[in-house]
Amino acid sequence: MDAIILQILNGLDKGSAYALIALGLTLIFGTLGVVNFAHGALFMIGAFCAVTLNRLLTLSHQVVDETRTDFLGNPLKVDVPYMQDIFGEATGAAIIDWSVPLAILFSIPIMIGFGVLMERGLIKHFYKRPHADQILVTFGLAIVLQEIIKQIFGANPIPTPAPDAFRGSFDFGTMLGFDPNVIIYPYWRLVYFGFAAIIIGAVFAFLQFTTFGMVVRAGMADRETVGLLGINIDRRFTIMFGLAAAVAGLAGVMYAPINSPNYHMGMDFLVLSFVVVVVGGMGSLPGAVLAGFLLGILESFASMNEIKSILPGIDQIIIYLVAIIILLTRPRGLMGRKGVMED
Amino acid sequence: MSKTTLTRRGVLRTGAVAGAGVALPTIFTASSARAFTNEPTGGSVTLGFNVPQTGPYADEGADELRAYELAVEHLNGGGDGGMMQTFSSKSLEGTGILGKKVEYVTGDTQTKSDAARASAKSMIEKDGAIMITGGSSSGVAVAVQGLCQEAGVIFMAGLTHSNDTTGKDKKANGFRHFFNAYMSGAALAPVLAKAYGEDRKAYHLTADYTWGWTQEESIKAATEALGWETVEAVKTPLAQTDFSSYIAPVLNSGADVLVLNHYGGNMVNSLTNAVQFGLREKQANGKNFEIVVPLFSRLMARGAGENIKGILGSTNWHWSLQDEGSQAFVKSFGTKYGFPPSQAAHTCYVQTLLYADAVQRAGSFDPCAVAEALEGYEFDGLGNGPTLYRAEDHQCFKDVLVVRGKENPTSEFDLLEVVEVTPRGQVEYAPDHPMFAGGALGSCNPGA
Amino acid sequence: MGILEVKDVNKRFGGLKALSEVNLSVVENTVHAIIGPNGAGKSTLLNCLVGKLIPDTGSVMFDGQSVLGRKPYEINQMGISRVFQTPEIFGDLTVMENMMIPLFAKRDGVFRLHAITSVESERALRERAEQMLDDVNMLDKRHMHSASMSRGDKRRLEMAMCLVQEPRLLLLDEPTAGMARADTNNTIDLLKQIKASRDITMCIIEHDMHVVFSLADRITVLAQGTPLVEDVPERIKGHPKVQEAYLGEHA
Amino acid sequence: MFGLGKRDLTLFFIVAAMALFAPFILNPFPTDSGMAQFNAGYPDLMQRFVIFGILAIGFNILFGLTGYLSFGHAAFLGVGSYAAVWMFKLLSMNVIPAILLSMIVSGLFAVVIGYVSLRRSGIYFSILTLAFAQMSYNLAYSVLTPITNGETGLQITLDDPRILGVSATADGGIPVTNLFGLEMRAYETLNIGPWAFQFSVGYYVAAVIMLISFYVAIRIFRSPFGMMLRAIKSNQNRLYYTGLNARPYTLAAFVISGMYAGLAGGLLACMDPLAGAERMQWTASGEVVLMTILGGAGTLIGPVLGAGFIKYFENIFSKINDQVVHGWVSFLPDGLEDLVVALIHPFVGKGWHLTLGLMFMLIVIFLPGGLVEGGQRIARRLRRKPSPDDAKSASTEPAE
Repeated sequence: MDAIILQILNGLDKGSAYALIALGLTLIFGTLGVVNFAHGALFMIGAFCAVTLNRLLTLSHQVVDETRTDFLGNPLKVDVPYMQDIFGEATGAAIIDWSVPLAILFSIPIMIGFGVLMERGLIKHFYKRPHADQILVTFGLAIVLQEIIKQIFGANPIPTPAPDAFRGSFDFGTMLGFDPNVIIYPYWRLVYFGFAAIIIGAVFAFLQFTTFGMVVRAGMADRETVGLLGINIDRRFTIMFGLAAAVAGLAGVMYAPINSPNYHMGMDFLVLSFVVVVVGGMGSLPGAVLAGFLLGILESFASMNEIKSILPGIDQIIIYLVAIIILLTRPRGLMGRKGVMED
Repeated sequence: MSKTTLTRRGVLRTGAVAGAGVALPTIFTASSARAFTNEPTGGSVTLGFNVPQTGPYADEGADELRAYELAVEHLNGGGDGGMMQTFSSKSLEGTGILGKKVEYVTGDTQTKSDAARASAKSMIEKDGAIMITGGSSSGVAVAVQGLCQEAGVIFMAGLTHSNDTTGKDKKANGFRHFFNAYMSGAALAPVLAKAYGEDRKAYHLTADYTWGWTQEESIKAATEALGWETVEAVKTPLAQTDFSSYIAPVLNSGADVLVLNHYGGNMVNSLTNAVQFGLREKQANGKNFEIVVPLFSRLMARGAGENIKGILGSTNWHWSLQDEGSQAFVKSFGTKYGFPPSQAAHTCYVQTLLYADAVQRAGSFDPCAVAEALEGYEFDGLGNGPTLYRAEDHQCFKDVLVVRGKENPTSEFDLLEVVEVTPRGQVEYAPDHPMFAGGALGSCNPGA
Repeated sequence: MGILEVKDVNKRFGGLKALSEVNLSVVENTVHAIIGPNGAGKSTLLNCLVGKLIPDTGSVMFDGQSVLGRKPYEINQMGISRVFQTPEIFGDLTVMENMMIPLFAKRDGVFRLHAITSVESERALRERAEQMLDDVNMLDKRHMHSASMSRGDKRRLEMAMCLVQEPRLLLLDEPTAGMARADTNNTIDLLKQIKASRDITMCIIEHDMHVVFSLADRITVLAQGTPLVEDVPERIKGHPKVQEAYLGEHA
Repeated sequence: MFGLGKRDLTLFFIVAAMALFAPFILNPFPTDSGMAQFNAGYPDLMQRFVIFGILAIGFNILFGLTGYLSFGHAAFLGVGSYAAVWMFKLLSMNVIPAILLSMIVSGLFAVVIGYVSLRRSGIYFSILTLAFAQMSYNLAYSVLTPITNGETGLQITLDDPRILGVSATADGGIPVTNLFGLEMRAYETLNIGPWAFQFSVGYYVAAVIMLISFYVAIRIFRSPFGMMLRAIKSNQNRLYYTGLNARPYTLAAFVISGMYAGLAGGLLACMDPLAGAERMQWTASGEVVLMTILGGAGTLIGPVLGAGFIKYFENIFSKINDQVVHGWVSFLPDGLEDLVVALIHPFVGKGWHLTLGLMFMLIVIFLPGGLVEGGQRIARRLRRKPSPDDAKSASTEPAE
């Protein structure tokens, strides 16, 4: 029982990450009809926004410490961040400690700007081109982006810790009457889950309750008609692209403490996020969220020893197996519309 | 560079030529007196450095490449000579190898056995490389070793830790300086028993591929011999990035030690996740819960940041070693590049010197002569103390380092501290040890 | 006994009764038109004939065999061809290739792995295709990329593709929908010419009375999923029920 | 001749001549010159050109004709390789049974995957094929290690049975893949002045098989079957109402395409008897897609060009290091030399991915029809009659 509760918890947490990435992807597909293979790269750039802010905050000058030596036997140069000079040692350290949450603010304008730039500079020329061309050009862009990041930050993962306040884990078990340490879950992952829920809710609210959102939804359903009504749907779609980029970026920022960002983390998530979107149904926002949670939970269950001992290697293939079963029983995914991406 | 290569087994027969439908011009070179693959004829000799330049191990590959460039510089008489000063063999004079200037070509393994073999083949076929070296994973090492055996060139393995490289997949043309999973277990187990007690229950998370399995097997055997109990050993997919679902059940399993048989990105993520779950602050079975990472790489450990503090593991070499050879290497590497070398860089540098020295001593580039010179060779002064290249399996036997993540690092490179230098005698094993059984060196292949 | 016999066909979509107790008999070698106001169930009925929809109850017999439960391609192989409301052609192919495909279908059945011979080498079929194109005055366009043609030409190509299979029954779904008057007249002439030149049964669903009365031998009027009346054109014109249900709203 | 039209025959002879003289064409630079780095005429890479050419030709039969975008084609490549290596391990080192088995096994694999995946179309089909391929890859890397030898890849060893051959050669080595005694790895070098040209048995065997595959592909393109496949891409609805069932046609195309991939995989194993699991990874499947689109999907020669383009980058650009670049620009003054090297540095060696990514983008943006369109544009410019007529005929000719 405890193991099942634990894996459900874990699945929800994983699922929230999947849902968040897939949400942006399906938003772009639904509004613009573009298959964006660079979406994983946007997620990766978001994570590197957190890394960059951390680097900026820890910009340092060096002070020579004569009492210690470096690896060549020379006097050791100790880095002292400017933040500590400006705000004093304690406050400076605290600001650096909170660099990931601060990066949320830092990344939003960057990601929106990047998304708008990408849409205006590249994507808009591909609306009328076949999906295969869109895949190729965005895949090329994804490679270019990740190689640029690699040239700047190297290939190794870069630790980007969460604030100290979120270290350790919360003991759910004691709340539910289990022994201590039976059901524990890290604070930061709980924060991530909450954050994802807020973002997903905000996107839905935005589309549901604002005029802008209504126009966009109408445009998703029938672009031409909305265009005929004299509404400049293109500009709204550009903004939507920026928003989708921001959603992907925020997912990346908050993910940075969970797994240290590296330049290929976007590619690692790319296939998975496409599977999530397709299982949910291309262009369906609730579908993407539902599929994200579903796959997250199933993946967590598949990694349980009890299940692996019956079906060895099931955790290696569960995502794909579920995708196949769902697509065979529900031709357009969980909540897909007819006629989307079938030709 | 003009060359006439004709493999002995591969002489084109006239009938075959007609069969292939190729009209060959008459100026065709006749079977020449080439004794072995890519025999250097001019004033230079070409070595092939085959390292991961793209993919997750690209930084490790870059460090290996730096070490190779340094080695070539030293062999050609440049720089301060590095470990050539401290090497017990004095046959290298800084005039290249056998008087021929050392040149090199580089390639990208992409950490895929396929791509690595393609890259190695191009070095052999196109660039005339006489020796291939490098790599940052065991799959690649075994695959390229097999290729070099078939092509008739020497392979000096880079970073490869699986028992199989000099176990069931050993080859007569392949040599490994790096230590292996068995040695990690043998060196680490006593230190673990001393630090954490002999009554421990271990939970293994193991990367689900050959290297992970051999490491799990080795560590299990070594720790169980000292009284530990293995509660569970769980395989994790290689492509896994988030290990939370594997780590979540650990604390409730009755285990009080978590062993992470992961390397590279897997290790960084699983360790980060384990620390996130607060495992290290917990108590289990009335003891402090501990995490062990049997194979540490300082370069990759940086990605785990603070999380490695206090965690025990083993490593082939570390720049803080105080012996003469290590000091000399760190000095010349650090002076040239501004930071200390990694264990991957060390093993690659040493392998290059060892190859050059063997050629020099053998007086020939013939792979069989070189292999003979390396087999059973005892040397010192290249870090790790007195070392033996065992003839039976082409594995180096030397001291192994047990290290711990440093609590107060002075710089981004100063992440590990050496806890113990396990003497060579303690990590030795018989060539027919069951963990290494099943393969055969075969006979040396000079190609031609 | 007609070549096509529809008996007691019912079809519901959820709560909506699209067809109820439809009976229809199409006599061989006649042109039978089905008319009715929007939502009368004309298209639903047509889709039941070609296998796209399966009626809830009732039977559809073609030449003594039931078509129910058969796939569209099987029904085509029985001898029923269909012209769509908007021309459905192979836009990426040339006109000639568009013509060859129905010929292969007629000769080789639903599937044949014909990967060794070339299309060029099929002399006999090519001649038939060219003959047919000549019949519809499109021979000069045979090398054209079919997507780049006018809508009228596409319609004619589609009809040629259907006719070249020599179907026993040709179903036409509003063949003049959206056409200008001149094009409509051309289409009427073409259909008249087809009817005159061969033995063929046609079943036309049409909105345009001009077309219906120019071509049809018999007319069925459908309203709210039920046939109101079936008769020859002359009598349909003055029929009070029809006036009320259909012509009334147009007049 | 050969049942081909005049234009197809010309194209076939051009390809045949290029394949025959590839050792010369691909080695334009003297071996001792700085540009020798760009020579691609060594056996391994030439073999890869033609083998991946076969793979792309086969992929194009499915994608170029029917429009079904398979994102799991690498699975067939991998399965073909495993089948071939097992043949070497169990039967003999002759390549013929290995190639035959690799085609049969991958064909059967394609029947199963195709039967299931073709129940859906569009991106749903792509994801189904992707899912099957990823499952194959993940399992081959882990649970199926007894069959696939996992991480390392399946290799031949000294203790394989090889019932029709020998386990080990007289001098204790592993026997070599051969065609009735003609060893795949044998090659001859021809020295003409400063040039060196290598003629490899393996390459010519692969090239002959590639030409046969290419010929069969042309025949398929021009056959009624090929026309049906294009009709499926164009309008499936019309096809159904014309009395044709699209499913067996697409399945046949899928299986043929899978067998081409299996053939390519088997040949890879013949040239170098190792089958690595990463051959089945999604990136490998993506690579085939890129080759085909880059070269020009739906054209006959495009996929082969695309395959050559990508393999050239992978094998040549990745080997250019700073030392080589310094060699090229050593004539410049020191400061300028360092600057130029610094400018080139991000794009070569470990930066070859960056160059490849940029090339993808440039080609897709400016040449929507791929390299073939680029070639057509150049040809048109050379003919100096850029009339609108011309542009139209180029776009209506589906296959060049």
